[in-house]
Amino acid sequence: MSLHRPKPPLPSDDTRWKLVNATMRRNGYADHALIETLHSVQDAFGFLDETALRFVAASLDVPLSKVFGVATFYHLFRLKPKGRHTCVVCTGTACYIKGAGVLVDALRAHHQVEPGETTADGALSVLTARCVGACGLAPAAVVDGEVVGKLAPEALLERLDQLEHAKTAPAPPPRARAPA
Amino acid sequence: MPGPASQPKVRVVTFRVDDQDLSAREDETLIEVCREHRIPIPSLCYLEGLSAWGGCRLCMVEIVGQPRLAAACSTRVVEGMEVHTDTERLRRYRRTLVELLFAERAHVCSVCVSNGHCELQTLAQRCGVDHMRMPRRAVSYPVDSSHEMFRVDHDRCILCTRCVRVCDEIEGAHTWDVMGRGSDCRVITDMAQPWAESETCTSCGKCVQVCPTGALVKQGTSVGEMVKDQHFLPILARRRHPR
Amino acid sequence: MHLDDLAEQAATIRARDAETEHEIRVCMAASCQSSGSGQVLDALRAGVEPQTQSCRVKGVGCMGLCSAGPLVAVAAPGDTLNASRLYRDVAPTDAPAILDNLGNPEPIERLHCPTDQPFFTAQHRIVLEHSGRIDPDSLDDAIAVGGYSALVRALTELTPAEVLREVTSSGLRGRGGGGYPTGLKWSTVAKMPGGQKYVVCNADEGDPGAFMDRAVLESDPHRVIEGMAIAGYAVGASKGYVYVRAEYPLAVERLTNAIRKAKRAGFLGSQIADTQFGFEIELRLGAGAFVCGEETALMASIQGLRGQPRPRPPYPAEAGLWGCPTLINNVETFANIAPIVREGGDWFAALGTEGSKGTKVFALAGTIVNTGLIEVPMGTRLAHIIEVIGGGIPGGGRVKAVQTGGPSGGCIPRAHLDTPVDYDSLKGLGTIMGSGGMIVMDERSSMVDVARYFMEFCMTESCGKCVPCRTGTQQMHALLERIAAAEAGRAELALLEELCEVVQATSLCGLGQTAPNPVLSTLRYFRDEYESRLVD
Amino acid sequence: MSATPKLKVATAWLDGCSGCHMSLLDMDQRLIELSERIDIVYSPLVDAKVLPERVDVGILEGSISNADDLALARRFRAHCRVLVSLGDCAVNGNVPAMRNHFPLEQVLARAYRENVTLQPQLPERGVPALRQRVVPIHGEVTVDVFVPGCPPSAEAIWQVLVALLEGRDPDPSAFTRFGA
Repeated sequence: MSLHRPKPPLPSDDTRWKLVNATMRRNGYADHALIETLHSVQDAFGFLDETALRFVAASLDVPLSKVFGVATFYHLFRLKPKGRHTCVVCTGTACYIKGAGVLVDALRAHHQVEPGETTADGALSVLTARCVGACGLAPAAVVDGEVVGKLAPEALLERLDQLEHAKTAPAPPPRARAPA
Repeated sequence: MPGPASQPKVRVVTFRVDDQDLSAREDETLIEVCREHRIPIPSLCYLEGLSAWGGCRLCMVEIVGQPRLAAACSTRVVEGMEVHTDTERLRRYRRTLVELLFAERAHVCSVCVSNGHCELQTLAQRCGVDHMRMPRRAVSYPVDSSHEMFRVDHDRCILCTRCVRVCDEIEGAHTWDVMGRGSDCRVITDMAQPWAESETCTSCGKCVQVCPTGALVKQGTSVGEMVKDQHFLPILARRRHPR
Repeated sequence: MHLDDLAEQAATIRARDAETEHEIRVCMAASCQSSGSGQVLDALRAGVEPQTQSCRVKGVGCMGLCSAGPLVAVAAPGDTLNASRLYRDVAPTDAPAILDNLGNPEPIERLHCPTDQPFFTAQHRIVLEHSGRIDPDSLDDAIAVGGYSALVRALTELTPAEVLREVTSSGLRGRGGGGYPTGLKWSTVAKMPGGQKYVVCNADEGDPGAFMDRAVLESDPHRVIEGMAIAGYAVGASKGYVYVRAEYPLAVERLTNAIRKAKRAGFLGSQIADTQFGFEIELRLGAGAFVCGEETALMASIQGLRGQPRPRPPYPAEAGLWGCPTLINNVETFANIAPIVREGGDWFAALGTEGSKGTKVFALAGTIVNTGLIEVPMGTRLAHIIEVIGGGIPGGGRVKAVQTGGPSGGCIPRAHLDTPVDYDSLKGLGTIMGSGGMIVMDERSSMVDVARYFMEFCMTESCGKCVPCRTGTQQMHALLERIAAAEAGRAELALLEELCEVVQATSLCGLGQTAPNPVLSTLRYFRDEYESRLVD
Repeated sequence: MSATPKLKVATAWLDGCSGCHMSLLDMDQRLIELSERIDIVYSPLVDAKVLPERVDVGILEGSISNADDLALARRFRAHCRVLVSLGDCAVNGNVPAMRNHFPLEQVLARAYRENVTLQPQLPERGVPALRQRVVPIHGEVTVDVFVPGCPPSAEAIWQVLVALLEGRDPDPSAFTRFGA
């Protein structure tokens, strides 16, 4: 028995949806491409919102609850937008032994932000990671994609302050809205 | 006028469970055989008619010659195997597992609509759990009473996923799934929205009937009034998936 | 393609390379890149432009001594790492000096990092034999050092059964942690009836403090591809997946690149080396879940599901991906295959100890002078690794314990540092080989705190499927917090031990079954640290 | 019978509804039999106001929710050879512990301000201070026998007392359970 399965229309004319669609097409719209597709949504939009999850679910013919279950199982997937800058503190064993906890405490005290959260002004997202593989540089953090190692808390805070003052990093593009 | 079905060759094996000689088809699991012979093996996630999940670990048994314990729900019988289902060690482990479950969420039996008809509560008594040695985890979840017929109380959920499996395997709706990870897992309908807003739920109520605790219940029931009826399950399972 | 053609191609490349007098190799693996090796490479390239023929600057993979990065090696083409002149902590501004000094018999003193020190000479490199020598993005470089010759030899000169025999006789055991005999695993998959089979490379290196697989993928990706293709030939699989952590973008990039190039050159695809054997490799990215290193969870993740383990049996070898027979090995295991086929199983079996053959790559980290990646024969004494190769504790302090096996392992106290490192000796000490993370701790480290750290890890990484792991790790963590804060009494320590036993015995998968190990091992050797904090 | 000295029993209710004590009284004529074998030396049910130095069996109903509860539980532990947690509140916190889902300030505000129309105010004098979290008895002091139930039946209490009188380990699970 094969029932007709219509492909849903793209949520909007934002060209980034085409990237998402391309990933699904490359995988023959198979249900096992779900994680790949969510990666591609996150690469394109920065996070996974309800519109995107529903679009992916419909395109791959995967139940909504399953898509949501997968999206929330993996720690790398974000359901909320990121801040303008991100700081990922490595909490792997080597970094832990060499004081990753102090870095997290410093961020908490100075920026009033818990790991996994974004500051109220949307400037900074603080995350922790289980080993970024830079154990030789412990304690390390990844600031806007760049690994900085052998960090004292003051050095990390200073580096983050520079980011915000320089305003060089482009803000992530605004999230595309579906046409009303 | 069906002809003789071409049965795949399935051997019958003999083995021993708690000093009782038994025989069964080699594609049967230990728990199936034990239930058939009324050898009590506790379980909260296993339910005849649903796929095995292997999550509650209460059905662990000892198999002579094997260093590790085996979950009876996911272990097939083997010729000559010798199984112990009720040793002092197993009883101790089961007590601890039940304690851990009680301590994980706010299972307050005295004010539960399933009081007196709850598998977790019954099991605690059977295992001799009269208190929890560990403190209760300090979390609470909202109750979703949005559905006009049913209610979900996550504080009473033990994450056995019977609801997820019955919805997927028997009803075919796959409204339920599990979100999150670890102790933060939660059963969800569709995109974790209120149950009433689910686009896929057929309101069939199977999830409520298979739920072992007071997590999924009918609206309008008071303390102790929620009695579950699961007789439909093996019947539907046979109709849906003929062997 | 014949083996001769490939050898000829390799010779041609080597001859072309040999026209260059000096080869300047800049480490472009993740750790050195983090220290700015990219800018060093640019500066050297910019400086070398006018000289063309006499000098070639190339980015290479990991040279091992990560704590001294960025590392730059000056060598003659084809030289090994140890034969090269190595510079440490190189800054872009050092480029002119390095280039000016090329012809000088004496190295630049202030940058020099002698390669005759034990860190380099005491190693035995098989998996890492080409790491730090070749450009991981260059197929030519790989071919020049013999890349894909083992694959072509296997396809054209050996039957699958003969390949199996070599792998079995090598005594190679899985390098992912469990130490299951690789030959046995392969034979099981090979014996399954024909039809679709899969080969999966587990590159979900999740142990905090372990970066061996990452270094191999970043330094010599073709070697892993070659190992997988040989495995596919031996077991009768035509499709492979590499499941790699998304946290390793550089490894993903280089692997993607390598797969594309291998395919274009005919080492992947259909009719490889003009035989009937075809093999495709697809990359699948993880998304941040430690439990996906467990093989059944990994397969669930490849299939687009929540990474939750399922009961075994059936084992993946019988029913794995989409119910088909599936061979799962880790990166380092596959990286050992080409040399085994090349040199023979007996050659490999001559290395190491009775029960543990070959070499093992370790990631040395923690409180130690030489942080980085090393490869030593199985059976090397721990003390030798830490004191001689690792250079001991900075400032001459005393080692208190060495943690191996990550969250599934345990701490080895100073008194046992004389133990040879092999699967069985480590098991006897209450820890495991694991994937090769080795964290050194000095007297300042609190063992209760180490146990608490790993328990927190297991708690947040528990998938939530089975009760003992989901709730047990959470309760054990709470107890460890109370003990660490000197709030717990004797009864709570007893409860902790009871929970360790229950979680170990009843958990569904390896993550849960081994989660109590860090507690049990620190209790075994450092019980006084727990007891001194009890209140009653 | 009278040759053996009577068992000295003390009881108290902490944060509970006194239902467990009512269940104790539900023993009907067995109370007479009991009175020949035990002496209630301290209890809300009798006049004695001083906890004797040496008590054989202490029975506590209710959970530990305020400073007075804790003090009394500690006194019972110090004076009683065998300490019995009677009923679900004592054994696992039961209904009183449901307030643990909320911060204490919210609980007080709800009870004494939001739901009060006439002169809403927090009581400060003459009442013991509430503790941040409600815990079962064994959350603070060591307990020897646990009798779950809400309330445990008179039969269950009888069986436990008889076992203690006869010097046996009671097996409450044979007669009662959580929520019974």
